[in-house]
Amino acid sequence: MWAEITVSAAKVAVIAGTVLTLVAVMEWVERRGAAFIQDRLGPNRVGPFGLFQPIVDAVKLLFKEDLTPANVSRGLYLLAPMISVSVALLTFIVIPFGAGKDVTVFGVPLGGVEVAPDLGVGVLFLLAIGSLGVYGIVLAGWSSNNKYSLLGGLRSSAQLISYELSMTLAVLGVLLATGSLRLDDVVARQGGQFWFGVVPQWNVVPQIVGCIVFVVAVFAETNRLPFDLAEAETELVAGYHVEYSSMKFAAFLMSEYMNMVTASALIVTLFFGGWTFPGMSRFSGWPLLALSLVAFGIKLAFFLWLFVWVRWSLPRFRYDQLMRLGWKGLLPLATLNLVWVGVAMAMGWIR
Amino acid sequence: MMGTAVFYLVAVVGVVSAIAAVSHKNPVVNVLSLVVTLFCIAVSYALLGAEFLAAAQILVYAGAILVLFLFVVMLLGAPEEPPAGERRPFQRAAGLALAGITAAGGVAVLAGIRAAGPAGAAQGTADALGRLLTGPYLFAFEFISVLLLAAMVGALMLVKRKH
Amino acid sequence: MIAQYIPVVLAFAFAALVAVAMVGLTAFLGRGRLGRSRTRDTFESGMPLLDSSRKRVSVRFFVVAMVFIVFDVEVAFLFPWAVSARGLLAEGNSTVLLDGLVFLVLLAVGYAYLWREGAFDWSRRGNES
Amino acid sequence: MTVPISHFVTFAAVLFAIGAAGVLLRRSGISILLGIELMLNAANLALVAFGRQHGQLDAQVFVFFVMAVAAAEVAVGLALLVAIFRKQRSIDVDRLNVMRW
Repeated sequence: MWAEITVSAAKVAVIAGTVLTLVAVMEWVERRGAAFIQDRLGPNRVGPFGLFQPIVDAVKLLFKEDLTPANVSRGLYLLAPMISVSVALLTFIVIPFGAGKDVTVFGVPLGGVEVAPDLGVGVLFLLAIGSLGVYGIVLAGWSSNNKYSLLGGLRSSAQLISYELSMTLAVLGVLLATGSLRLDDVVARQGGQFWFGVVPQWNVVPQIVGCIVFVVAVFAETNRLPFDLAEAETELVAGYHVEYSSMKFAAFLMSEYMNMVTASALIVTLFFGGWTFPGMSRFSGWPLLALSLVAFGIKLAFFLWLFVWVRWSLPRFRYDQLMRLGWKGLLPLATLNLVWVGVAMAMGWIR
Repeated sequence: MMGTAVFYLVAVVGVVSAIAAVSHKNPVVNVLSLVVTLFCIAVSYALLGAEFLAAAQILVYAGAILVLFLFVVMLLGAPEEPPAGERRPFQRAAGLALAGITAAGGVAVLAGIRAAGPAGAAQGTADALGRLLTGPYLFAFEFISVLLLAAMVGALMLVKRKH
Repeated sequence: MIAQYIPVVLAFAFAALVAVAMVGLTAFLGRGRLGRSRTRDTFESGMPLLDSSRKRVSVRFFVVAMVFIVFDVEVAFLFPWAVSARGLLAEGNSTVLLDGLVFLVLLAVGYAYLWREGAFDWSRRGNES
Repeated sequence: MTVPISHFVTFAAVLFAIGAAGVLLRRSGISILLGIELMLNAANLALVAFGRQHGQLDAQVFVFFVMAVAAAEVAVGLALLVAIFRKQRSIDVDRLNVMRW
């Protein structure tokens, strides 16, 4: 009992610590990447290639004057960033980052590099908790008692709930093909086998439409450009977090980056085979675990870079365009994908 | 024993936030307190072995229905409770009495079932529920779609501005 | 089976800890210099605050949220179906996919109605409050 | 699990009574709808608890249907409130005593 709890706690600490480190790295990648795309240098003073910039930023934000504006609803104003961070920290506990079903630590089965491998509701936990993220935004907007904040918060929450449907429907396509809510099973079904001997049996091949819908929807869910209507500096100054400063502001920023990591990991897991890699049947135990982490890391890095790449390449949507894309474009496409998976299963094309 | 501790914690938090949900003056606080209560109920579902229902509770109730409530509160500019002017005192007393009777009735019912303990251990997994939904409850499953369609049409007609 | 929730409880505790730590640390480390009234004003692009910011907002947000909860419930009903369909198909229940299809068609009827009524057209006149 | 089923049902009964008190005592339409939601959820919890007692899953399917019905109820109920607010500039249910306007 206590051994299991210790292993679980260690997994929470290690995985959450890794994600939080990734957040810092991503902040650096984002700024250097932006500079690279815009043909300038970016942060390059602190440490080699400016690598320590995120640390300096964090320290600066920690020591900033802790302002609470005069007219806010104090309790809700403090609660909002806490909700955002908590939700972001909870969503990745069901994602399998690596193999390790056959590995034991101090006699306790590790159960994979995943915080909650036995959770029966699997990806549904992620979707359910993720849907609570709306509260952080809408409360930040409302409690700030600022017109920009209110509009930004409402816009953003309407955007989140609009794209949540398409995202969930795209996930349903994968679940229908898998027959399980657990992401472990989703990964297991995609690994090891090949079509025509070369194409790995990733879900992206039969469900390319679902994959595209999902990627677009998570871009909107993470409030990233081209969907960062909530911030829209040119019209709403900074949207729902305009009244936030110091670490409270950083909380929103960090949850955005954590959501980005979770979203990328989810894309990899659902559509790109998760931690599986060619030739993995030759390994087992710790070597398999290490190699699977590398494989996952490479795939994850690609999608994280995609987030940065898209951000500095595409202009922002107008709000009516955003709503039109979500409701009239993605939603029918996601439904069609679901129907297609059903038909393919009935015909025996997907086994 | 961990489950026991969690249940009593959740029960206390749930009741306290439920009281806040119906009694606080600020409607935003009302809605948020109800979110907490519904979350506590979801944990109770999980403890009762209804894991899918627990997730669905958070997804549907906390993640959707109460967001709509919050939007309406903001849509109406967070209206405060109107001052208790015209309402007669006996109405308030009658309301409290009715609530009391309800509680007493609940407890009275409880006295009858106290003897039995946890019997079956049927797990409410998504798979098990899906088999019931597409089996004996197929008609209701399809009909839910019609019900929601009707609700959607009705609600849209109500809020539409006529020109 | 309760054991499956141990990591979840731990994760909740950890998330709450981090959230409180972030807000608490900045309150602790960033003390001092508080109370200069101008810096605590609501930001309105440098203008002095003219009126309350708790405005009533457009009813279109309500329409979006309303449509969302209806579809969200329908999607929630699709989860058990999707998860059990594969197993049922393997057991020889050939109509299970048809059940889901009928459900989706009924959903599509509602969707078509909303489209025609302009519930998805953000900028169309007649929808706003 | 060592918590007796009756404790779950007690929890449900208390929540139901609180919800009922909210519906009966509050005058703002939003609070009344919130109270109804609370009552529905309390009933759901009792249903799940009893279903557990009998080792059956049918109760959980019922609860699932109740959730859908609650969603429909909320959508229409809140739409009504919005419509009423437009006419009356108030959501005080005590002032809803005209048959037409």
